[in-house]
Amino acid sequence: MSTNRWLATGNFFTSYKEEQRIYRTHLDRSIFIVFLAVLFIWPLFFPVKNSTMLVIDNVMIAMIAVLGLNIVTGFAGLISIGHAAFVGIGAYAVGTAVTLLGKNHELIVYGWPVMILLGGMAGAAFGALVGLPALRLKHLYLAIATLSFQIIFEWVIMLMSFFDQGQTIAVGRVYWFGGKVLRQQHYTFWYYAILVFLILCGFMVRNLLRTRHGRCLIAVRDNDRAADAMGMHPGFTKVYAFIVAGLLAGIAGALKAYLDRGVGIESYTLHTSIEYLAMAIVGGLGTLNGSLWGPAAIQMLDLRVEELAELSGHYLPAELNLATALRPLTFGLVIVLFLMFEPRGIANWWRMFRSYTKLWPFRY
Amino acid sequence: MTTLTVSDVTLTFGGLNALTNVSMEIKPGLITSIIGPNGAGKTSMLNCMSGFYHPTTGSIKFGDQDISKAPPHFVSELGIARAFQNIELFAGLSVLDNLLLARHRHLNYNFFQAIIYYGKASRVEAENRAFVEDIIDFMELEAYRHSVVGNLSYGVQKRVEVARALTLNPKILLLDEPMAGMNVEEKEDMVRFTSDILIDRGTTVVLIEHDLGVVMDISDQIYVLDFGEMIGEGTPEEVAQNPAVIEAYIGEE
Amino acid sequence: MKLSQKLLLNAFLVSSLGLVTACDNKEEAAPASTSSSSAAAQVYGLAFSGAMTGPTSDAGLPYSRGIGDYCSYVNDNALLGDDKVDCEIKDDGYKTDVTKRNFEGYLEKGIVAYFNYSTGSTLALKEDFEENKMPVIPASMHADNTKGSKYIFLPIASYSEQALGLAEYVSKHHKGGGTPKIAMFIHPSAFGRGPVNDVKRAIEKGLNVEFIEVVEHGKGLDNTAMLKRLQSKGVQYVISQTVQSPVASMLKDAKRLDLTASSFGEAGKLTFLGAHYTGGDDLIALAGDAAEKFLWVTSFRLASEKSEGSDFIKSLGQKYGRDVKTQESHNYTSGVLVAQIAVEAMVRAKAHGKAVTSATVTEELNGMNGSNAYFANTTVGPVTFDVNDRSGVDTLQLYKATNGTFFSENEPFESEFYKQLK
Amino acid sequence: MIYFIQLVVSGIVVGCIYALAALGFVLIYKSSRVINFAHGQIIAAGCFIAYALTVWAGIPFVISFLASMVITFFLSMSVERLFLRRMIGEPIISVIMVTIGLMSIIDGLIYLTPFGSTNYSFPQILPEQPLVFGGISISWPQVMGVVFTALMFGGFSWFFKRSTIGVAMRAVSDDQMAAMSVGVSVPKVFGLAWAAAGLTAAAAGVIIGNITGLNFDTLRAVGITVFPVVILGGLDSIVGAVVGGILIGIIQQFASGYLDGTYGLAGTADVVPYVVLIVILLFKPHGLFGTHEIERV
Repeated sequence: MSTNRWLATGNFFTSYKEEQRIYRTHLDRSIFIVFLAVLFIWPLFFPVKNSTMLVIDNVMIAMIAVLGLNIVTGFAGLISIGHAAFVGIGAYAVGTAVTLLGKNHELIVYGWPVMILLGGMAGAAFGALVGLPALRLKHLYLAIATLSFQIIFEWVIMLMSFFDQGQTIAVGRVYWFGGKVLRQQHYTFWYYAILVFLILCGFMVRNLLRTRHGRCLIAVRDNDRAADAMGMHPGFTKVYAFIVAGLLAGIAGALKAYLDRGVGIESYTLHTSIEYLAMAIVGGLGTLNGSLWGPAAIQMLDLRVEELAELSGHYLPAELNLATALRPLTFGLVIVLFLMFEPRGIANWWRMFRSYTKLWPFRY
Repeated sequence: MTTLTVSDVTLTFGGLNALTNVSMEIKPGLITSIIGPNGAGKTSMLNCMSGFYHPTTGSIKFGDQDISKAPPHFVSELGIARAFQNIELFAGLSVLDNLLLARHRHLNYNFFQAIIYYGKASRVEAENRAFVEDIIDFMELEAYRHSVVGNLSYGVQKRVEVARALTLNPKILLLDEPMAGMNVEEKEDMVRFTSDILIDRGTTVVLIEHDLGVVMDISDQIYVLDFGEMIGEGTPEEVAQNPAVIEAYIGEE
Repeated sequence: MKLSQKLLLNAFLVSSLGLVTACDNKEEAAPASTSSSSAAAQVYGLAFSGAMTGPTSDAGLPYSRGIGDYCSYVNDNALLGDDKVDCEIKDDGYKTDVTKRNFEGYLEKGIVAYFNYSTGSTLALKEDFEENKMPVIPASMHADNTKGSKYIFLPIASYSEQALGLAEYVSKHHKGGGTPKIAMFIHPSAFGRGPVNDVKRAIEKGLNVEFIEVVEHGKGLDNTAMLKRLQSKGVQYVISQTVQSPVASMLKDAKRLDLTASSFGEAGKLTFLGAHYTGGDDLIALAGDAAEKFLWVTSFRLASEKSEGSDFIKSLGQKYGRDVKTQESHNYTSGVLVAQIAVEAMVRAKAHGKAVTSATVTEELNGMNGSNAYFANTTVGPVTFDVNDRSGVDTLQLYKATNGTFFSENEPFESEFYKQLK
Repeated sequence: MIYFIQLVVSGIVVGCIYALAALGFVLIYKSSRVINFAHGQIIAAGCFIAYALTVWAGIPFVISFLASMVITFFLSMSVERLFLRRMIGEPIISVIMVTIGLMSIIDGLIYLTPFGSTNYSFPQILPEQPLVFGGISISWPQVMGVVFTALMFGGFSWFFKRSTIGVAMRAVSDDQMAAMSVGVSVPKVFGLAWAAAGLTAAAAGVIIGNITGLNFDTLRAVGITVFPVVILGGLDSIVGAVVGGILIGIIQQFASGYLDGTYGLAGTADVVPYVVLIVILLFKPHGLFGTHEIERV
């Protein structure tokens, strides 16, 4: 068969397996592989400042967390206002290990990949707990239940001296094959670590979505009665959505604990939950690539606004609080404008871009 | 082959009886129709059979299994599938995905196999895809395979609705007014599908339908409901002769 | 595509492009400041990151203004000779993540000293401060900040020291028989809980007060239950360690329930005292009349009493266009003080003929004791640091709210038990 | 015993203020099925407007109180017109997220004013001496809270039962499509619901401002505190808001009165309502008075 595997035109499938592929053409797949390679090698060619790398690292952690949020809110349609608590559980799993074993225990500094997975497990377990009310609750009541879990989580951490009452629990510097990861390499090292986890999580979600485990989420979101008739237990599917979301959030949280080299409650508050929601929306709810666009866009906005505020501080009278007001103002406006004019988020721009280039050079 | 037995079912909503002491027997290998005027309790009966409502008193048995309190996903697993009166499709998904969703129970790979995908999950998906394609051929939906369901015409959506129920590979298929709102050609198609479902696929069919012509043509057994009570049963000929039924339909002068 | 979508897309693209160019600018800016080091006049970086929005912005905003204005003052009056300070102030909205980002950015700019804000972020970044050997003066006077750290300098006495000072004051001035019974009203976080154990330890060492209860306040609108309980347990003194708003609510409720003592230590009633962040103009602004007779301890001189320091603060505020409320806020003074301390260390480093770096600033800060103590006119006592004690002004001044203004009560004093506990 | 009674009375009184704050929330949910996250910000705004009118413009307190309610009425209405009108027919999650965005926008706007970072308190206008009955005392702002809750509760109950617009609002809450088909203007009803919510929010704001002083953080936090109240009562029930408010008020008082200081617990008043909320949701998913919808297939 002389099928063309490089362009979308003239690309025929001869088995169902072929049609199930993520990348329909060799061109798509090659572009993606090159893109991944670039992600891995660019820090070698450009001297990256720590502050820049820190921002990138945090964005990627947020991407993992938002992937989780997208599972529960985007795909399964359950509003979660407690996502930062899930991330916090992952971080505090590391915090617990540190408190029990000491911050430079072998498990922590050598076995960090294990710790990160453990963080994910802890997040998943917490997800199961939070998801339980979902067995009975419908949409908005459930949203508020997640909010309560967020508040209870914060309160418990702040109360327990085991967790140092929410103050930062320091985590030691990790070791890698090259020895101890020192300050100069810290952010770049974690860039790679987070990148690997992000890619793994991304593929995990991508694969999930083309199997029954992903489709059932969308089924429950779109029509839970019909889903019930198709043999899915809507309640358990919701709990399961929370578990997957908790898993991803837990991984993000553990990574964050290592990146920050400390676990403190202030990174996992209600405000952070709302930020995650904003990221998911700006990126595009219910899309995989939206989970990646969102955090990047919100972080970019934050940095730009900071500069703008600084600039306005130089030219405007001292008493005008414009500089301080700009950040919340723009943050809110971006959410609202996106919801009003582009509810499908940046992912939709990406989709339009893709469909434009897909059949290139033909327009249709 | 299993029989669905409804005995003495009463369904009450806040003091109002939607169904009163209704008994019926859905015999395998037949097309059984439930007819009656609007508000007679036909859909309530179907809801009880498919687990969406639970009878206040009385019992529903599938073979020896009591399903009066079973939730819908359990009933569907036993082999009773339904198509909804008001289209209840997953509007944001393609026809293919809608049908694949109905294969949920048959996709027997676990979560970890799913996230790895290559290997078992991929193989099972392909096998089930083949099954789904079969149904697509049967219901003549080839042209719409990749279309998003929400964008399709009403008649086609109805067909997808039936196809999705069929994809569950049920023993009994409950069809709730599959021909409502269709034009003559679509109706003819749907009648053909309904009899083919029984003949080609050996699936017992329970049909709710307003078009008495269709019902009389294709049914083997008919139950007539009015105000939640059973007023007649039998073959089309018997029902057509039943004075209570005639009265309910034509009304007292 | 709709027009609105097009607009959004464009706006986004422009902003993302702008980010790229802005990053470029930064890279150019960084070497520019170091290249000028070869010239005669140098620019030294100071930096602040704190909550100008979000929680506690009522304190953070005037605080940041204080730092900024004093830095401008240093440049305008050539306190460093030809050299200038470049003081960068950024809002972190009380989010540790942003603080960390800001700090990393400051490090790359090559600052010589850093001003931090909250207790949470100070503890979170402690290791970063250590590794970079960066002298840090936080707005948080949490005693644990300095634990295990060589580079965190508290501008004034720690919260523990303040709470102990208040407890000692109670023990000394308590009238009537028996041991005075105290309760602590604290913020539900390490910031509030910090001093509790120190007070308890001091009692073990012989401080003559009885510790009845720790109350961690919430966001509730009513403190009736709590106040009634304290009264029933015979508590006479309530020492607060939190922010103004909950204290104001409590004072209002106490007044309503007629539980507020009309004179110090009145039997059967409650006398309210509080540490640095519980008092000041903000408390009176919030509590109004209910704040009367509230005893507040801090190390700063207030605008309500004429002194060299308060005149200086007023003129500073006027010069840089601050409103009266800001000029009179002790948070503004507090911001000025941290800048004063850092600049003083820089001046001394220069005077000793050393290059001004974070290392020399640390060195000079550690040497600020004995005859070298720094007498900042804005505080009631000298700023003293040494290698073992990095809390600055140990002298405390008690202020009492009278007719809507805080006036000093008794002479400045120091906590005695605090030294014993060390 | 008197301790117990004082706790109950304080609980009821504070609960009434919660109820007042929750009332607006319920009004919005009842007509448009939207959970309004920006309610705390509207409460704060109402309070600040009243302060600005009283102190800066020197208008007598009573007039400026009423004026602030009127201003917030229109502000809230324009918020609906500007931001939520376009969202009619969008998925509910989008609409809720708009209110989260609004929360941030109003934050920003308030930071532009001195109120964002400065504390104020209302001048002493209400009598300073509390009301005392047999050892139990209630302050005047609290009395005001009870009176206003009673007024608003009575007013809105009457409004929904009797007036044409009220009936229209009920119709919209039952079925938007059906209401539209009989000529009810759904957007107008939504606007009105928001406006009414603004009205009650301002009342709540001024009363809370009188109790706590004008601190932006404290005031906007009320918006979150209201959640347990509305869930307990049922999201769409006006009676529920009042009962829920009072219950939560009493629960909080009992928590801080009996739980705090035992078993090493502290600050329980903040968290117990949320624990109660989750327990309630597990057993009564629609709260005490919320409507339980029968699903039709």
